[in-house]
Amino acid sequence: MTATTLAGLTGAALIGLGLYGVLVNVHALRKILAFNLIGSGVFLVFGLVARRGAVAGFAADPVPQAMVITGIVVAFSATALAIGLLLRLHERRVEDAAAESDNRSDNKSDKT
Amino acid sequence: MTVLDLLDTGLAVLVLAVAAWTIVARSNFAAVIGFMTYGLLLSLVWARIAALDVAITEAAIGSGVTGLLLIGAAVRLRALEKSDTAGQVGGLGRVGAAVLSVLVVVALAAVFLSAEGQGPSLAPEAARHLPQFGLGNPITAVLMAYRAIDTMLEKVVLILAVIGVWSLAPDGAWGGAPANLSLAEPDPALVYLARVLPPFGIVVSIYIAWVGASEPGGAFQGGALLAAMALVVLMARLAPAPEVGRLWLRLVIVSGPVTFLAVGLLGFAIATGFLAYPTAYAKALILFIEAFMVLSIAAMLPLLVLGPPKVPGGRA
Amino acid sequence: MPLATSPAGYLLVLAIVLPVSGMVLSFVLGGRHAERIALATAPFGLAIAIAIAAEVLKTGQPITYIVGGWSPPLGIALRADGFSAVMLVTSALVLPAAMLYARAYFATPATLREKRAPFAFWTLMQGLSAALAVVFTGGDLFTLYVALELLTFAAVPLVCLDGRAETLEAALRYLLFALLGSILYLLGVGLIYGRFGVLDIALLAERTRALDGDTRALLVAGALMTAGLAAKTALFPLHLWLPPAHANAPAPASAVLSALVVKGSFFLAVRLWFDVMPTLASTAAMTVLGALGCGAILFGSVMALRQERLKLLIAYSTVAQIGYLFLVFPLASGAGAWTAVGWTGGIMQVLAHALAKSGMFLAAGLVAEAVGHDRISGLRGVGRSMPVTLLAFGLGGVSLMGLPPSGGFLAKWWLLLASVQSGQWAWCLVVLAGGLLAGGYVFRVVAPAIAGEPLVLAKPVARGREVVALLLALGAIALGVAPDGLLELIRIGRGG
Amino acid sequence: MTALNPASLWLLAMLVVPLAVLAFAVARPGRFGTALLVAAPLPGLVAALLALGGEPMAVTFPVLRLSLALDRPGAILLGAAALLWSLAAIVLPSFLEGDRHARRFVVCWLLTLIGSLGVFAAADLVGFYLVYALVSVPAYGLVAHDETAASDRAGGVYLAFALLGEALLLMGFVLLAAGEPAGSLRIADVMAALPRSPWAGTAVALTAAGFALKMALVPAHGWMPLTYTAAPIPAAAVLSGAAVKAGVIGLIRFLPFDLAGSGEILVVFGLCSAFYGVAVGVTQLNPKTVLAYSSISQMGVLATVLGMGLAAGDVGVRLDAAFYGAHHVLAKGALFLAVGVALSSTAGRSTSFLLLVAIVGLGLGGLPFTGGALAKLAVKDGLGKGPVGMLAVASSVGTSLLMTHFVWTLTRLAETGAERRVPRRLWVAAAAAAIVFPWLLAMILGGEVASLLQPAILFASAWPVALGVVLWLGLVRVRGLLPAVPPGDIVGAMERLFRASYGIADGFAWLDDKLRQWAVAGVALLAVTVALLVAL
Repeated sequence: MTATTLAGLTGAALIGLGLYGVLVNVHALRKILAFNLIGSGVFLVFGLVARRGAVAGFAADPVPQAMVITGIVVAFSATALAIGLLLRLHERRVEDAAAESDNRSDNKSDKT
Repeated sequence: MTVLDLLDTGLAVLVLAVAAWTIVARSNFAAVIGFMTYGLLLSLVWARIAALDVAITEAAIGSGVTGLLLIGAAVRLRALEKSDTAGQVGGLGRVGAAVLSVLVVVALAAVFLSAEGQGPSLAPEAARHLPQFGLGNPITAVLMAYRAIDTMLEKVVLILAVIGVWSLAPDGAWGGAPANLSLAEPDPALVYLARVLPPFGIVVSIYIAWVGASEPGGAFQGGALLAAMALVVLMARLAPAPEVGRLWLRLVIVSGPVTFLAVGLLGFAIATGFLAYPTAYAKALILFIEAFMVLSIAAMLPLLVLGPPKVPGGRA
Repeated sequence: MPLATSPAGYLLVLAIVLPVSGMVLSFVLGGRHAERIALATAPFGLAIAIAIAAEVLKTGQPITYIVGGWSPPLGIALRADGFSAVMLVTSALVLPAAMLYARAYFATPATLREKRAPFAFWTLMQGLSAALAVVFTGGDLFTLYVALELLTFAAVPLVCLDGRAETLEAALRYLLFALLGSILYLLGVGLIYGRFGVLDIALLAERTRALDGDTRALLVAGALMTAGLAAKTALFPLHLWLPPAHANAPAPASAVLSALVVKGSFFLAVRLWFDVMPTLASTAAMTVLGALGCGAILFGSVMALRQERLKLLIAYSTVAQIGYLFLVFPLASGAGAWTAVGWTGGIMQVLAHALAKSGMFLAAGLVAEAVGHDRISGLRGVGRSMPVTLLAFGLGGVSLMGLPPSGGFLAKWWLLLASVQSGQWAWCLVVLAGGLLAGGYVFRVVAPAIAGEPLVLAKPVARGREVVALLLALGAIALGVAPDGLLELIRIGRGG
Repeated sequence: MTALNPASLWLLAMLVVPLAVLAFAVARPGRFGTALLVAAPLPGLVAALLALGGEPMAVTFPVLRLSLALDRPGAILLGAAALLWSLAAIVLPSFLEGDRHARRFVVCWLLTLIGSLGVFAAADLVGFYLVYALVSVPAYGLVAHDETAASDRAGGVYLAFALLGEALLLMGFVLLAAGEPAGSLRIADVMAALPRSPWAGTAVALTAAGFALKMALVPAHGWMPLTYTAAPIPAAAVLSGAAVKAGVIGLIRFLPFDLAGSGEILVVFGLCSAFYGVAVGVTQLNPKTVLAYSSISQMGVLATVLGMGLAAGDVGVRLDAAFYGAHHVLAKGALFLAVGVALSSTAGRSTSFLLLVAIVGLGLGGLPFTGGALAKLAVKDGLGKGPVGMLAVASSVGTSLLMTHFVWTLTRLAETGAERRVPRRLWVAAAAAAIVFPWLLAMILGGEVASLLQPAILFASAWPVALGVVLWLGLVRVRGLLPAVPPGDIVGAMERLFRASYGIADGFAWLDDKLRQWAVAGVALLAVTVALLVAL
């Protein structure tokens, strides 16, 4: 088995790990992490494809490699947006909980 | 099995082990640290399969900037971590998920193993036109010429992500600046680093972007390094985070894609059509676009890490 | 298929460049300018879309543009066949309609230079327009991946513009599931490139037709990509993200999400099985997709019947209507004479649902605004206080139920006809049952709405916004007398 | 337009004029011109008369993919229906005065009218389906107009049956279209291609089932008593008289009479309905409900006639059935108006009034000299002299019994006040139309009318009527023994069955709850992937 195939198999295994992680992890942050694992696994598959495209005089096929670079940027954007949503959701929940407990104490003071 | 093979196998095992750790680790923080390590190890794998450009990108973005983003989130969400156990997946669910994930892996592995050896390649084709641009790095040619429209659209993706993240601001904070990256006062060592590093960083990133024409590197990697410099400065609080309502900031953000688009449309007039370059100016035009791309990326990556505006701005 | 730029190929570039430029310019200038730019570019977008459709119809074949002069496989081609053309026109109609409607919703107040939600809305809508243009014209599987992500990134923030915890959660869930879908798609793209070194759809079509030998990579790729796209289309049982996202988004966003965004990923699934690898589409796999579609029809309709809130009802109805779309796989693939009928029916369903559903969501938004809530039990008499709005909802409902004259009726007619002609009777039962259930959930809303005393409105409705909703619904009705040219257009560029 | 015959333009006017009135009614809420509502059906009447007098007319609108054609059976029914719509519209203003839902009623009225008239002339499958939907669906607004608990229920049940009928019909039509190799949707073409269609049997069965629902043949009859009992008088008049005939014209158009199919099934359903309607009808005390059961019975007779024609391969039965149907249009419409008269004034109790009601009602049983006698004669030959013919005579006895019962229920009706008045003069006109129209028709069609007045023929029509009246006199003495059957009888059980199916929906909701959990949906995603992989 060559380093290339090994990288491909590593990619496949990473995809599997990531899928499992995305499915069973409860916390959204961990889902996002697992999603990034899938992403890098997929990119490794592209890496494998690129490397197998090595023909006389070329170390690898540049086209899939370029796609990976684009893909990494897109994956980063996705992570940033997901994290942004997650943090804002967390903030809102804290705010809502605070507002609710305020309301509750207001009601109590009304009663007394 | 040669030493190199052993090393490769060891690396693969290590990568997978760290990846598994990020899945099963108890604390989010530990998982994020694991992920950053994983990213660095992965760049080694990339280097081993003759993809230096990708290795640099993976190290800079996949591990570095993403890691920073994740750490920030893990810190802020620390309070949430313990309480949130609702929706735990049961044993049956875990088994189901595991079995199906393994099936997908098996299917992929079957594909990879069935077609070992030489695969199809566009490498010669991509290289054939390189002299026409005066470029040495075929990846740059792919990104900036053959598949230029992808690269242009990818920048639009980044802008949309920025808009998306900004749209999460509280209403009152619109036009203002994002919150500081770290909650505590910056470490003096960091402040020192942040004073010393940027000048070098700027030079190196310009070099990387420039050299990308012929060697591994390019606009994206250069921009990422520049972004890292900006992040260091921001973390050290040497400069305030910019207010999102500022015209200059928005101009910097769009400068890359706008230049790309403008040169692309110019192609209708001076070359054969959209995103076509006249042979004589091809390299110059590509470098011209890349220069602005570096700026755009260097602005957008830190902004995405910083998150939505939090502090009410100077002008509403 | 030609691998050279067609005379009118530049139109495809314009279709992409116009919304991208608009979005970028709106982003820079911000504030009220974003709205102005979005509205000012819309007519040009429509003109370009119509010009593309006219050109495709006139020449009778797809138009192509080779970007940068680099022919595939090295370079990228943009391509528009009949399906692309009608989708471009549909989105060029629905998007501006939603924008016109949204002016009152997302106005920048005179006291502010710029406000968060309007800024995001007007830029993201143009981003959506750009994303759809690329989805419909992209000729390269990786470009289409970028387009899919563009679509997701523009759509997700629209869901949570109001910033409530509920909508943020819906948006996060939508984003994560959509990302899962697109990464599976991307994996498939990698496998296909690994097999052929080609990602251009037209070239791939030739390669897969001439293929003999190992198809394993392609089959794995096909399964992964289809599942990923199904997740993004919210095909049952992968619909978890759709009801909360579509029901909680602001009405104009819901309209666009239901009418266009889910169709984007569906469009790519169609591309995959009808253009990229038609010869590999096994009957069994197509039947699986059809069966999931049937599940969606029954499940979504029944769930719609049970909803307490109007917008959730409409959202579940979208889950059901998406089911009909997937009947196109068993009914239009293969070599039978019925495939043309099944194809026309499937595409007509896409168009009719886009118009009907956007009209209904806009109507529901007006109701929620004017009444102050959208609980169905509290909407008795609403049709008497806002008849035009209810008419829009009802006409959309007529199309969903498949009553004539409407696009929904024609779609059902052809889908049934293709089922009969191909001997796949089982689909008929589900299609008919779906119509009955749709009748049930439309009736649940309309019957009380036109009864009782006029509901007292908390806020008056603007006639102009009502008319926008009505025009969209009327569009769905007008498709029922679609001219032959449209039907011809839909079929241009279909293999065979 | 490919039409050459300028008379065909009346067909166009038949649809366009009510549409214009509709536009006017929507644009000018509050006031609606009585004259306009009365005039709206008249182009249809003119078209019918022209078609009866001259050549069959046809017209095609390529843009709308709609073609209209009027043959004799269609024209007969169209004429009667248009006349009834016009007459019934006269009472609308007094019914809708001050009604908060007047506009809704008028809109639904006009839409149903367009469908009701259009269905007799639609010449292609899609066009037929369109007008058929129009005559079925908007009528919901007429049925549920009063917004009482009963009318809400009736509306719901009505719509459920209507949509079910639409679904059956859609499938039947698709099968018919599938059997036409050239892709033509013209009814004439698809029926001509039917013998070679592999789906002929199923197509005819589904289509006929759809129309049977509209005609309320047992056991799909439950909606009719509910509906006619709940609907306002003018609505009940046009629905029972005109709208139901959409099912009749459907059978006339879509049963392959030239093939001699298995009409026996239809005969069985028809005869069951004919007697079932009478049997349950006599237990009812509300005259509107009694009329509804009478309609079930009469539609059963029509189905029997058509079934016999189908079994015998007799194309001529179309005209006979249309003739019989035309009489029912006017008679049933008039009888509902009579209920209105009885409700609105004490004059409704007068002997002369009740006598006229009895004449029109017994006309349905074949009372000599009435139009009904002609109608019975028209279908007599088709029914034959065998067991079916005898059963048909027995059903005439039953009908007479039921109509006597109806007159009696009218006398027991409490007067509710005069604000919703049906003018007596209108009622007299409607009754006259019911009695006279068939005679006029027969003369236009060129029949030898005088020969129908022979004593033997008169006697043959008279004795079942007399027997029916006598039987009722016996029945009324044992009235207390009759069971109390709720209007719609088995429909209550159907509703309960339907509610029981909500359990399935609960199951779906449970499933939805599960599928909306992240992990389950994720596993489902992978499962779909693997399933596709296996299937490929």
